[in-house]
Amino acid sequence: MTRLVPHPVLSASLVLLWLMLTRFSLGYLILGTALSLVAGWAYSALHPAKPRVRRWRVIPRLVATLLWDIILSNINVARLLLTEGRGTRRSAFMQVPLKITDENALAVLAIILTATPGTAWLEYVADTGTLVLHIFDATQADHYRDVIGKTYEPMLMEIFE
Amino acid sequence: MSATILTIALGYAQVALALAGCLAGTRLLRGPRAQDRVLALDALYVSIMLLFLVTGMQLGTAFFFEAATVIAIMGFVTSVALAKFLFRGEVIE
Amino acid sequence: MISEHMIIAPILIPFVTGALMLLYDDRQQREAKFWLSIVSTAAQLLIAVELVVRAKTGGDISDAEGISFYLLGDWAAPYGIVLVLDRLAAMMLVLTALLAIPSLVYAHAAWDRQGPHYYSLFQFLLMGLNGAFLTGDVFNLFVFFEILLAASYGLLLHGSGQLRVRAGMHYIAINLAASLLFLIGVSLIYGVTGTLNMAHLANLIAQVSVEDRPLLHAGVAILAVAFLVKAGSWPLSFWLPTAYMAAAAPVGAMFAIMTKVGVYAILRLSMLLFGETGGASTGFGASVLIVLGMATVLFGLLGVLSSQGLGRMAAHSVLISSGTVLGITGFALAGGGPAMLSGALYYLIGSVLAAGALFLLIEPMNREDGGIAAMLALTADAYGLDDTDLDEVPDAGLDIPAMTVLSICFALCVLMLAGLPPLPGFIGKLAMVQALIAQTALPAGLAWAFIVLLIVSGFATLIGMARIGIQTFWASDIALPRVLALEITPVIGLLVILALTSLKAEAMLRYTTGTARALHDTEAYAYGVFATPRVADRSEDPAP
Amino acid sequence: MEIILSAAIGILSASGIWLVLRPRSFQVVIGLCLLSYAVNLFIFSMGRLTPGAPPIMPKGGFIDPTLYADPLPQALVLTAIVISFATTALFLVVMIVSRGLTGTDHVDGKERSQ
Amino acid sequence: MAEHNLFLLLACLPFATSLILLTLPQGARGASSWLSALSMAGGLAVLFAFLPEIQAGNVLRARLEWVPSLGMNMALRMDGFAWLFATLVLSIGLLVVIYARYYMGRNDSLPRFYALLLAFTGAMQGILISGNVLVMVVFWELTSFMSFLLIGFWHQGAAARDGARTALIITALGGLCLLVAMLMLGHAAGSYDLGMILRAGEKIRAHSLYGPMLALFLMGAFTKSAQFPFHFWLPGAMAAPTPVSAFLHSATMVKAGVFLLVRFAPVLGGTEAWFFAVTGAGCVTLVLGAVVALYRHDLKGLLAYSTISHLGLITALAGIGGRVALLAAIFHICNHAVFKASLFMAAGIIDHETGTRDMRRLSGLFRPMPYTATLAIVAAAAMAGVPLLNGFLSKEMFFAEAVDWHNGTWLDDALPYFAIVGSSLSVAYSLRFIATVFFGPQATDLPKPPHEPPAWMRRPVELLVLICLLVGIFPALTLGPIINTAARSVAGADMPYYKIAVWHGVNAPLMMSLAALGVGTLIYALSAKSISDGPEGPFLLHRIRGQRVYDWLLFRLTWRLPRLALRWLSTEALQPQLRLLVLTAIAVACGALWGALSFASDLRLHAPNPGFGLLWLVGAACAIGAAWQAKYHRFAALVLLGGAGVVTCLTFAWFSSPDLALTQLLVEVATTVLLLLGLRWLPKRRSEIAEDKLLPAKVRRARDLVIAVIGGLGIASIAFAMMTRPLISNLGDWFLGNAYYEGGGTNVVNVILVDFRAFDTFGEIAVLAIVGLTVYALLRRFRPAPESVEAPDQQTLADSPSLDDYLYVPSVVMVWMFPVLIMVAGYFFFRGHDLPGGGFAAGVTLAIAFLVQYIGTNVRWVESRITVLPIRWMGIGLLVSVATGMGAWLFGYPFLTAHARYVHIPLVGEVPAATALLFDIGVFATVVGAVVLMLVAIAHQSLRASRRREMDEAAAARKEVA
Amino acid sequence: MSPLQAVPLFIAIPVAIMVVLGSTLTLIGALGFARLTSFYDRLHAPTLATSWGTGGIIIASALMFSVIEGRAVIHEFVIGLCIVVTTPVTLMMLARAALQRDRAERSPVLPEDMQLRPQHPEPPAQG
Repeated sequence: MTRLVPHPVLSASLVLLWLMLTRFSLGYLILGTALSLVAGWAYSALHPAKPRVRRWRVIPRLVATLLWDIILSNINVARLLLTEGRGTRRSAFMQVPLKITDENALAVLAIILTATPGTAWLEYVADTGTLVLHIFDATQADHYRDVIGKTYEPMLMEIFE
Repeated sequence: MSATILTIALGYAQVALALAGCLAGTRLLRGPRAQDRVLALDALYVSIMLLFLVTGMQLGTAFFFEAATVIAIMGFVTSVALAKFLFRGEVIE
Repeated sequence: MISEHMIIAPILIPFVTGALMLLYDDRQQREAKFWLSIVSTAAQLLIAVELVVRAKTGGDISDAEGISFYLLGDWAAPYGIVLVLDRLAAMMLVLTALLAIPSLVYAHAAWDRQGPHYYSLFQFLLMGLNGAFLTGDVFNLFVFFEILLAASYGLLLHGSGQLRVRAGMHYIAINLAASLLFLIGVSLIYGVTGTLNMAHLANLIAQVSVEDRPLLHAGVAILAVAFLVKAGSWPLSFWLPTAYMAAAAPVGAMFAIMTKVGVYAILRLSMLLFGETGGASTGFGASVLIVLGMATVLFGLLGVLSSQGLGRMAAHSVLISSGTVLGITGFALAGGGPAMLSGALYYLIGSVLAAGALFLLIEPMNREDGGIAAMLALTADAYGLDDTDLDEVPDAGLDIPAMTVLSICFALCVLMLAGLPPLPGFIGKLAMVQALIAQTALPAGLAWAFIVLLIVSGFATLIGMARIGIQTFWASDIALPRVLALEITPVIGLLVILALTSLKAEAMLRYTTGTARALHDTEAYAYGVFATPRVADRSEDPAP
Repeated sequence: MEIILSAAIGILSASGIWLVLRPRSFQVVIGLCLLSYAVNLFIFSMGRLTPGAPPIMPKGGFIDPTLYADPLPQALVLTAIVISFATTALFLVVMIVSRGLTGTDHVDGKERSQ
Repeated sequence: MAEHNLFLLLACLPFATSLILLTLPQGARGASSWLSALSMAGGLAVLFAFLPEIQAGNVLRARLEWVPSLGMNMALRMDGFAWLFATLVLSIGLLVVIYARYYMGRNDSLPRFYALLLAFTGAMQGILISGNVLVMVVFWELTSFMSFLLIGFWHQGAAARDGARTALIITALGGLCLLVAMLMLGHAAGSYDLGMILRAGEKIRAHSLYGPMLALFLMGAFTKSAQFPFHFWLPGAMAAPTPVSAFLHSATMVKAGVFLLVRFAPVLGGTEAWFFAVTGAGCVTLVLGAVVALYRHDLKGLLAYSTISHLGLITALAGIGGRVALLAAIFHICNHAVFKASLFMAAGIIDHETGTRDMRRLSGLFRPMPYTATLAIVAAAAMAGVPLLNGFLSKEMFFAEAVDWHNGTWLDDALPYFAIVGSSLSVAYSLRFIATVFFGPQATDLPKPPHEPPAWMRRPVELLVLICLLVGIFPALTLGPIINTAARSVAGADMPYYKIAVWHGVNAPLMMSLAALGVGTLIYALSAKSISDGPEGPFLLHRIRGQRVYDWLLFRLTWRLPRLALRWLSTEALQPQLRLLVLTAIAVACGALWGALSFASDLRLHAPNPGFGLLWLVGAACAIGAAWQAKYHRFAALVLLGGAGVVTCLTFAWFSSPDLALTQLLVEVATTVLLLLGLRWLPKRRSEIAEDKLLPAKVRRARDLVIAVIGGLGIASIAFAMMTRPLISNLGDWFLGNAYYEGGGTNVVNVILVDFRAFDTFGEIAVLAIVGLTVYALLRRFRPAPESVEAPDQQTLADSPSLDDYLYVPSVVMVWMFPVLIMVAGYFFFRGHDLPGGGFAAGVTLAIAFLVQYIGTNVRWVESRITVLPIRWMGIGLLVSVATGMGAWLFGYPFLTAHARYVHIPLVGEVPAATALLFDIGVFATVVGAVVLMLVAIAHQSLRASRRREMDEAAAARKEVA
Repeated sequence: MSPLQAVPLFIAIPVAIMVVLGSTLTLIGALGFARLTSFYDRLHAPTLATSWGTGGIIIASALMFSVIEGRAVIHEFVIGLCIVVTTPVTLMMLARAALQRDRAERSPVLPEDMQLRPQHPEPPAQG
């Protein structure tokens, strides 16, 4: 089974992706399954670090938090952009030490941070586990540090490690 | 009624997105640094992708979807390659 | 059933061979690849000969006076792509195959080791050439042009090296630009007439409206520029001598026919579109073609005179021959009648073969120090960490007096290209001049100027070649090293063919006269293609 | 729309032509790319412009061809795109190889001598 | 019939022998000479078999068809004139063969020599007996070519090479002129048959092209027979071995010219133009040749110029053209051949035995070689025109013609004087030859001690001298009848018999002969001393030598001028060529459209859309920006190009072409990456090039800008004109109407690509594969420029982070994208036939999927995990597509006929199954292979460069240790 | 315009709102992108477009086509997914490249503690 479907989760989501792209019908399901198997083999050929998802339950919570955050920061940034003329806004660099080291978790964190307007991932130094961010609004530095350190990081650690 | 609303909304969206593309275009031309241009190209890609979607809605066809998908999936390849070139001086090593 | 599909065989055979050889290991199975290529090319030759016979006697599926059509994908013309086999196409196919076999054999002496996938590229080149000769669709012509150009890029660059790459860059840049013009031309034609099929075009052209006609003319003119680049017409041919000279010898030999593809396209399209059935467009561009042809001959003549090396000279002589045919095309378009076209076609055969032989001679003649290995070491840029590609060179030298054989071969080439008797160059020129003298419909001044140019160009070739020949064979006291049998046999083979061409001149001229007549008679072509039934309509059961 | 498109074709080709006439091989590559855009658009425009009616048929049913965009130029452009991609790649490689062999990126393989 | 075959045998014999000789080994001296002699003798035998027929005044004919449609047949025709001439050629040829056997040295390859000689003989004979003027030209050119090889036989010496080349060029030029002349003649006469032409004199002389015809004809004849001003090749040809000279300059080569003149005198002659041109040239040559001959120190040089002079005499006679004149010409042709051949052979003997030909060194040879000397003296006397020798007779006939014949022109009046001057000089140089070489004190400083030659080397000379005497004494008994036959065959059968006699009584010609003898002796006596001390040529004249003029002209015309012209007319640089290409395209388009381009009366316009317009503002700006930046900011230009590309792609989508938009985007991505990959190997250009600021550069740019703007305007207006035209019915309509029913797909574009016009796609994938192979092959031998071998600056900075660090997070996502992209590729693939997508789009997508992996990590990482064999992919792809196409054959359909049908699968339902899908698989595989091959081949260069760096460093380290 | 007429009003209104929202956000982002002065600031602007800008339009499109075609059309979400996953890669790499270039030039844009890599040990020797 593991030889045939090396990444069941991945393959399943690929089938889902396929069905989203096409249509829900038996024919497409078969075709999609076949393709996803091929894709799964190809993926496993690359020997990626295999993510081990421990707690599925946390994922919906993460998504919800994220969506909410995105909306908030969208409004925030849009407001800042439109009112920039007043010139009070300052941006800043900030460094955040990270505890998570799992590649996949880091990637998800990167996605989260980028998807949230206002924060930009600059660099992550693997030796020290430090993340360098650029934030649009310097006044929110503490907020972001909180959000990363107290919300997302624990959730990700819960999921992946 | 719904047609009117949608026509107006979509027409507006079209112009807004084109304008957004235009603004990205100015950045693309002005630079000043290479990274600005790459970022601008990325932004232009996104605007045009959204424009595809909106146009598709306007015409009621789903035929633009593929092009939009390609931008969504592949657009990043260009930008990534450009960025890597900036960073390393070569794309593949 | 097999004979039905034989028309497409000249395209498919090299394609399959080329593709098949991609699956072979390049180094270990070179011998196998060589034999495969030879078999493939020989098959092409056989089929081409068979097709000539068919074109002469009329096909068995659908013959409009010897013209056979092949509906690709079983789509009726003008919707699908049509292959058209007429006398001209069949003749060019034979010529291609005749040139290809010696070139292949020659390449096996050393050149095929100079880079990977030589044989595949070679087969693809043949595919492009054959396709360009066979197709009856303007855009498909573009595709085949691209195939043969792409393959020629590859072959030209085969072996790499500074000279070759530099020449290749010019060659590619100019041909890319020309391809773009090709596209513009084709699309304009489509825009005006709504068709891409040559026969359909020929039918439609008389009915094009007055406002649309200039646009159509512009399209065709732009298209013609693209062809002229390939045909090496002045002033679009300055890249050509360098490129041809830089190419490896067997490739140079194949290049001898590359210019003729451009000439062929011009001939075919101009006769079809602007021949007698062209309505208000009849004779369009004739004077331009004449003038350009003359300018090309003049340019080639000057080049032949001022060349120091044999390679450059051979390239310029190629220009002369293509200029000659171009000019005659112009005359034929202007109402010169089939006789001169017949001579020009005959001349074309001879000059292509002779130029091919000359290109093959260049290397053995110039190989002053050391054998093939030394030469290869010079040309190959033996850089690279994994390139230990130069395996041992066969040393099966020939103990015949290399000098004598080489000089006789060279002399025959010179006779041919200079248009001296008794080789086909003479007969071809004779036929053209006779027809030009006899022709009264043409402006006398132009015709005489052309005759003078023909004679003078032959004379200039003689002077230039004699100079080179004397330098090589008489003035240098360095004993030429041994010549490989693989190198000299192809040359001799080509010369034998030339001699046969001369001996059988009457039969060949009869063929070319028929060809020229068919070219003038556009109706058979233009309407024949529509009369060709689809298989689906012929058989009882409907198309699935 | 026609004016915009023809102006676009004109500008693309003018830039392309200008670049193609430049001495540096990279300029020529970019020029050829721009020219091929222009030519693709040109071919495309030969089918006349038809906004909003892709040549994709409903299954079955008779259709009126004049309502749809002309598919043939599109097919031609597709072929042209592929071929020009291939040839651009080739030219690019020749360019870098030439640069490696001659040491210059001038199209003639040597700097213009004054 | 037997005669017919004999005739053919005669024509072929020399060539056949020549071929046999070529195969003989180098050392076969005896065999080769026997063979050659037999061949010549055989020819003679055949000729003698014909004698009765000829004597009867019949014309022999034989005919082989060669190219009848051009009027060119191997027609052979022999009348008295030809017979006489052919006999002359073969007999002298036979003697030359014998002579050469002893003359040629040990190192010379006799078989080769004889082969050339026989081939030449055959060609010469061909001229004489061909019954078709075109075939005559064929042989004419052949003699030029063979003589070239003969003259250059000793090609080790520069003189021989130059002489041979000059001879070839001059005579071949003449031959080409002659060809045109013959073509005109044939055109005027309505046939190329010699007999027909000879009968059509009236028609030809009245033809409008008579002038050019005559000029070209004479060009041919004069060059061959070395008439002024084309005489100079002949002395140069003296570098040939003496047997060759003896043959070429007595009986053959040069005589071909006069043969032609005599032959065609009745056709073309009789007009004033003919007379002036031919006799004029003959007279000038006669005198000039004689004058120069007198001053030559080289024995063969003297003979060469004397030949020129005598040819002038014959030419002058031909110019007169009367019956007697022609007879005299024919007679002199024979006589000259006999004595000149013997003289050349004698000169050869002298050269052979003494080692020199310089008359200033030769002296008193009578004593060591009395026999040879006697022979030479007799022959020289014949040349001088001493009575009782053959030369005297024909010369006297010339005098008689000069005096008797009149047409009232000044040249006619001057003719006797020319004759006397020429003869006197001929006496003088003959005398000089005899006196200096054989008499006087015996020379002591000769390279070899002189003695008599081997007997068989002398035999030919003896025979010839004997003939001189016999003909001189008994003309009527020996040559008389046959000369008359020959003359009759030329001038007409009604010509009365002309009796050649030694004694005509004391008349003007005799007086002239005597005067010439006297004056000649006097001239020699007076100038003997000054000549031998002086330069090689008469006063002042030696400075203007034809050869030098020729050399100068040749050099200018065939080397300097063309080179100069080419430098002006052509260019090696790319830019001007591209400029020309663009300009030509603009020019032809303008030529076709000028004043005729009209826009449709009711423009078919769509309302402009602001969004579209706005985006094209960006697109246009990007294009211009790319053009602007491409030199110094390549990266920026590349990004801007991307901008222009994406707007182009939008345009496709906007105007209902989703497929195009899709493909354009995919290709765009691949192109950008390719260009980026290439960018790494280009030189850095940070500072501006100073030159670019100078005026010439600015002018260049301005000019190109103008061209670009014109080009852009042109194409824009054409596009506008086309777009606004009313719709026409075109192929597209049919495709739209039939794609579904006939092609089985709803996406018409895709149906066109894989079905209606699948053949285009078939070709297109071939292009891709070819380019992939080329790229791969080229990069196998890639050598980066020295400064590019180094890692880019970004990687060598002091604190530059490592790649792994940089890509730590991104690479994770990029690896995730791999399966996603594979799915997307599959998606595009399966949608193709009905909706936008298709094999190509899928292929590029998959290739990009691989590419992303390469970018996201590095080459080694990827390649240690997945092995893509792109060439394999391509090969299989191509084969799949072609196999699909050929599959149709099995059902009796043409190549690439698609079969589409719906297959019912339980539970799933109707599933479309089209062969087009299979074809698309081929496309897909090829595209994947080609694109991956290209990208990876370029990408590998970095790897190679870095590996090379490592190796260098390792080597350096090792060196340090050592 | 027939496809648009087929959309019932209660769908049309949310669709319109979403479209307007998405495009407006995109426009604002672009506006900021054009106006902001520093590269790092500009880095934030396009995220508006890639988050809710895209989101809004995708939702609208999915909604509309689902109604028109009478089935759940959700392939638009693939686009959203892709955008969400791929944008970070671009931005990260670009930002990192910019950072490096600025460092190499000792650009004043960067604060002092950013000039060198934080707590960087000895730079690993480059090959």
